[in-house]
Amino acid sequence: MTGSAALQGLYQQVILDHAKEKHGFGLRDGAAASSHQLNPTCGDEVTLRVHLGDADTVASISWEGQGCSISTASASILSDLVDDLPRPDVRLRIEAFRELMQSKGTIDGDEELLEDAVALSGVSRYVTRIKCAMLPWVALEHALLEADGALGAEAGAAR
Amino acid sequence: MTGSAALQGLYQQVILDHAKEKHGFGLRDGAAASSHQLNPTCGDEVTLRVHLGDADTVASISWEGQGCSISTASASILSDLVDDLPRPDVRLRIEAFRELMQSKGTIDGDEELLEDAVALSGVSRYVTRIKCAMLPWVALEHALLEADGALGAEAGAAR
Amino acid sequence: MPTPTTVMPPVPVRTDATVTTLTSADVERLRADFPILERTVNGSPLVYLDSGATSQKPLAVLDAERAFALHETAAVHRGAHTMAGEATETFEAARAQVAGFVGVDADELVWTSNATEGLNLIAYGISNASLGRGGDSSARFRIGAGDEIVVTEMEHHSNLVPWQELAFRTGATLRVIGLQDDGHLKLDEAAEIIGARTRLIAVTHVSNVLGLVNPVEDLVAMARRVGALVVLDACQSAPHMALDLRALDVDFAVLSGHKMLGPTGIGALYGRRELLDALPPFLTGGSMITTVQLDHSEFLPAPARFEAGTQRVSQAVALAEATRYLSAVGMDRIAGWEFALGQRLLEGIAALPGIRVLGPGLGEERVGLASFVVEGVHAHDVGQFLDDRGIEVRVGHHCAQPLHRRFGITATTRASAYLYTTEDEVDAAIAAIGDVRAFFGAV
Amino acid sequence: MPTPTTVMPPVPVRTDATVTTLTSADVERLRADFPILERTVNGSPLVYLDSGATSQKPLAVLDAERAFALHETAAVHRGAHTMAGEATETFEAARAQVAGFVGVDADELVWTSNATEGLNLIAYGISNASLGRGGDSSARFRIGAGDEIVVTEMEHHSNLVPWQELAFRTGATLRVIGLQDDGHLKLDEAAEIIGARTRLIAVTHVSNVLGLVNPVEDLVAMARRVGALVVLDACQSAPHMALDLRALDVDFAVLSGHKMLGPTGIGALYGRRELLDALPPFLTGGSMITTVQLDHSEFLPAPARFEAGTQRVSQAVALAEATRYLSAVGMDRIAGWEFALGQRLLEGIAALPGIRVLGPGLGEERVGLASFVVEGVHAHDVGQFLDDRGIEVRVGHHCAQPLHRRFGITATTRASAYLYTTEDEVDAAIAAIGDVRAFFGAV
Ligand SMILES: Cc1ncc(COP(=O)(O)O)c(C=O)c1O
Ligand SMILES: Cc1ncc(COP(=O)(O)O)c(C=O)c1O
Ligand code: FES
Ligand code: FES
Repeated sequence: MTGSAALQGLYQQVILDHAKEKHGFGLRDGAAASSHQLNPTCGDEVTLRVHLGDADTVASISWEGQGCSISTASASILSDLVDDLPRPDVRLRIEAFRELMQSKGTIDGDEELLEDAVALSGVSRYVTRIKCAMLPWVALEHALLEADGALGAEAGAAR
Repeated sequence: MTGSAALQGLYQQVILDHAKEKHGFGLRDGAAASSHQLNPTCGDEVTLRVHLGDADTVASISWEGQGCSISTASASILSDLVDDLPRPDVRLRIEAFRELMQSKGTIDGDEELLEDAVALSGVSRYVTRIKCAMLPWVALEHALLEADGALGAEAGAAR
Repeated sequence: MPTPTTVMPPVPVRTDATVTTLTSADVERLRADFPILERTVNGSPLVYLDSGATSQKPLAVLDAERAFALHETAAVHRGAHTMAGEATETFEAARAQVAGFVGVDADELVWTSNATEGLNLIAYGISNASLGRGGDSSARFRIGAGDEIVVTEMEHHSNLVPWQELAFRTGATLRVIGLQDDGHLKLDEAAEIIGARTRLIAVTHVSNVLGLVNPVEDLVAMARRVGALVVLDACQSAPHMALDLRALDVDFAVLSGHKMLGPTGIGALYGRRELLDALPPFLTGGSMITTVQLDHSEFLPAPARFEAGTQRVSQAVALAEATRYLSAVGMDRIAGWEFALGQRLLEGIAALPGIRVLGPGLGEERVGLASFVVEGVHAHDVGQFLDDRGIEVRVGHHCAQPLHRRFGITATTRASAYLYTTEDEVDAAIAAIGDVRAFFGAV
Repeated sequence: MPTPTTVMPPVPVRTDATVTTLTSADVERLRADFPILERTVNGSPLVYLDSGATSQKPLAVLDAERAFALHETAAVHRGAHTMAGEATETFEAARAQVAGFVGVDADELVWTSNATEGLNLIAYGISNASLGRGGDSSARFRIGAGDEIVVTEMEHHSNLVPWQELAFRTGATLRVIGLQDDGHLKLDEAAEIIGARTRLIAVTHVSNVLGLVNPVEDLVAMARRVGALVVLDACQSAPHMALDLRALDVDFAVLSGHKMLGPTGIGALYGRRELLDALPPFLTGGSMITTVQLDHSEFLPAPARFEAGTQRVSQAVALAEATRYLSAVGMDRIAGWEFALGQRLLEGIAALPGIRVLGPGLGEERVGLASFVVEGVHAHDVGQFLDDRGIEVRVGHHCAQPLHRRFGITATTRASAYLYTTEDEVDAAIAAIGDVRAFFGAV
């Protein structure tokens, strides 16, 4: 054993696996909106596209970027999570995840809601890594806002 | 008695008298050169003119300015001292006075050479006041240099 | 308004919080936190009456600074390791504390070296905007020929020269609001000067020479009417009274740590959030960028955008502790005590023959300082005489030459008090000042 | 060359001065001066390998700073009373000490907040000269379209972004000297770039990522041929080797106190006397003026001209003590020790599979640091893994994004040593780095 229990808690196997498998990796065409986010602490970036089913459902996300295993795993996990999910549910999950990250290890996360993302709960004890885990989630949040803006503008134009 | 022995040593009666009497005060015409010096610590200034007998003798100085009792007395004392003095002797006295001021109270000053100016020896213990005492002497030094420059330039023009 | 009764250690003052002034007993107790006050000067017990220049520092502040250095030294905002994370948290908590102390949010507070640097930051930010830096979002700061910057005749050089230089750099014009004989701003003149051309008004909250408090609300109202920015020099108010910059509604404000129980080497700039975010960078380099290409760079949002290079971390921690100390004692009670001391000083000195005190008279709003002229005796000689008795006062122009010129003088003697100043000290100063003219034969 | 044997208290190292390196025993002894080294991180003893970011501070430095605050706090260069005089003398003695430490005169040394501010001071001084400030005597600094500023691809952002901004403000062009694969400057490219249009060359003495020492003499020679100024970033050399700026013959140089056992909040700028005297002011305000009129001001000569507002006095005193400590230990012996540590680190890491170290190889001139890439593992994950064992290293771009881009990467892990670093610590780091890839399943 080469890492402490705390370190194993941070880098759970499911995280290391997601960091390798990178679900959703590779930008795909036909996105409703996209967002590019940068982590100023490290200079890492993620570009995330949101693909809508109808206006009220996220069909999927596609993403690219370079980052640490935490941010990569987080993007991969997010990709699994928002597969064909009504947008209010997406928003709920983003909020729940943010709360988990800010909890400083005081909560475990709702596995029903967050699925594999609860494996990232250990990150909340590492103040310098929270931004890593949040990066793709913030990107999704922004992309959704942009999608709303675009829809709003279209709607306006159609009127 | 309202001041300590040290204070009385700084403000000897002869200094307080000179500060009132201000020998040489009032700028006179016909000067060979003049210098304006500012004490940046307090903003006080002195303008000093040097009147030459022949090229090798300082006939007198005249000065104006506002400053503390130390700088005022110092100018007044200097005025008495350089009355009709050969320039090398003036230079000697400036040097001797500078040495006295930088002595931190370790020397008393040569009364033969510096006359009333030895009364300023107490100033050398007060690092913040040395500039006060030096101000007119530095002005005289500069005025003499300027006089040389002017003479040099004239001499050059005459050649 | 009394401050809350929650008093944090190691502050020793725990008297009735409904009293809006410290008592002599309070002051005696808190003096124990300032061991330097026990020293002697020229054989006499120190009477430190130069807090307007720089304040003494309580042990709690020195301890906080040392503890940080001893246990937490690490690079902030640059490292990912545990110690860097801890140091960063401590540093940002310090920002939140100091911001809260002056009534603003943490992300509106930029660390500087001192108030002077804060004022230069604004002035250079405006120059840079005027050169087109910051693009459209900084356009609101652009100034040039025809625009006017307004200051007052009582400003400290640090709130005057940077604006002169900004005027030189941009072609804008500097306008100056004059003073009444009692030192107050000529508000009618202000109303004339502040007009459509005015882009910025820079004014001190409390004069470091006159001790008076400027009518910030009036000036802000005039500025708002014409869409000008207001920069407040809070150097002499932040240490001495409860300050709510948001309530004052100014756009920018600066303060210096060393005048408010903190260490040297640290100050702060407050900027209204949307302004700070729009101002182009001033100092550039590490830690204020997002992306650096060889030919150009992108910058972080405020406050990081204005904090280039390694920051004054242990000083920020110490300043935060200083504000905690001040709050625990209670800013209103400090202000009350200092007002009383100021009045006592004013009354005592004014009663002496041949002494002229600058600024408003007895009973008017003043902080605990008095600047005065002794007829027939130069200020430096006055200071020397007092120093001989261990009484440390400031002499000279106090970095306010135009103010002195306005009153036809080049120098004054200034006695300035703080929370640790006693009535006995003020009385000792008055007595000594009373002896000055006789010593110098000026009577 | 061995350093003098005069060792001042409280420095504990008194070994044979003819040996140009510290010994393990010396280092063990001097570690007692750094109590923080006894702390634990995540349950393991601290292994501090981030001195390149900021150094730890010995007790002597903390004591000097505290002693000044406790006994001598007073305004410097502004007061005439005894305490002000004492504080001013102490402050100026600190300047002379630090100036002497880098081989220059006291009046050529300006205090700054950090190295970054020093570089900005030069850049803004040049902008101001280019706008006509400083008149004829500053004309030599004027630059504009057609003029070129030269930097290198390895510069810290603090020695790059200020020059980018200067170029934007003045219309001058920024040129960049590229790097060889081993990290060294392409000197042939330098010779091509540095030409008649070159006005200024800004280069780091030691790279904070590559650990190499740049050939300052060659660059100075090229600069002299075309009449360009040389600005040296001595941030990473001043702490680690004997430095004689006069002998190096550069025009300006900057350093940061916090990297050389001093506190945060202080740095220094050296400027060749005639240049410093000719450069127009940067920050303006109190204490840097002679006369202030309402419409314009006159300025003091250097260094005071560049020190606006209340200075970082206690920090200067502490930095002076830090340089005294370093001199007493002996800069050559420190350099010798760190070279050996650097080689040990390099050798150990390079022997591990899947690790690439940036910069020159074994046996070449290097300081005691190594930046490396672990194949298949992101630098932040490497850092996290080491941190778990109490090993504090820096991860990321180290404020040198262009350098990282040059080598096709975005981040490295950097271990950097100082005089208090032991061989055991280096070995612990090497062992831990050896375990990284297995933990992350990258083998
Ligand atoms: C080479 C180099 N230059 C400049 C700097 C900037 O120093 P500071 O952040 O103290 O201003 C650093 C350190 O961060 C450095 O390593
Ligand atoms: C009113 C006022 N403004 C500005 C300053 C400048 O402060 P600092 O020297 O700390 O930058 C001072 C103090 O000297 C002051 O009293
Ligand atoms: S370290 Fe860059 S995203 Fe985690
Ligand atoms: S105080 Fe100004 S010259 Fe003495």
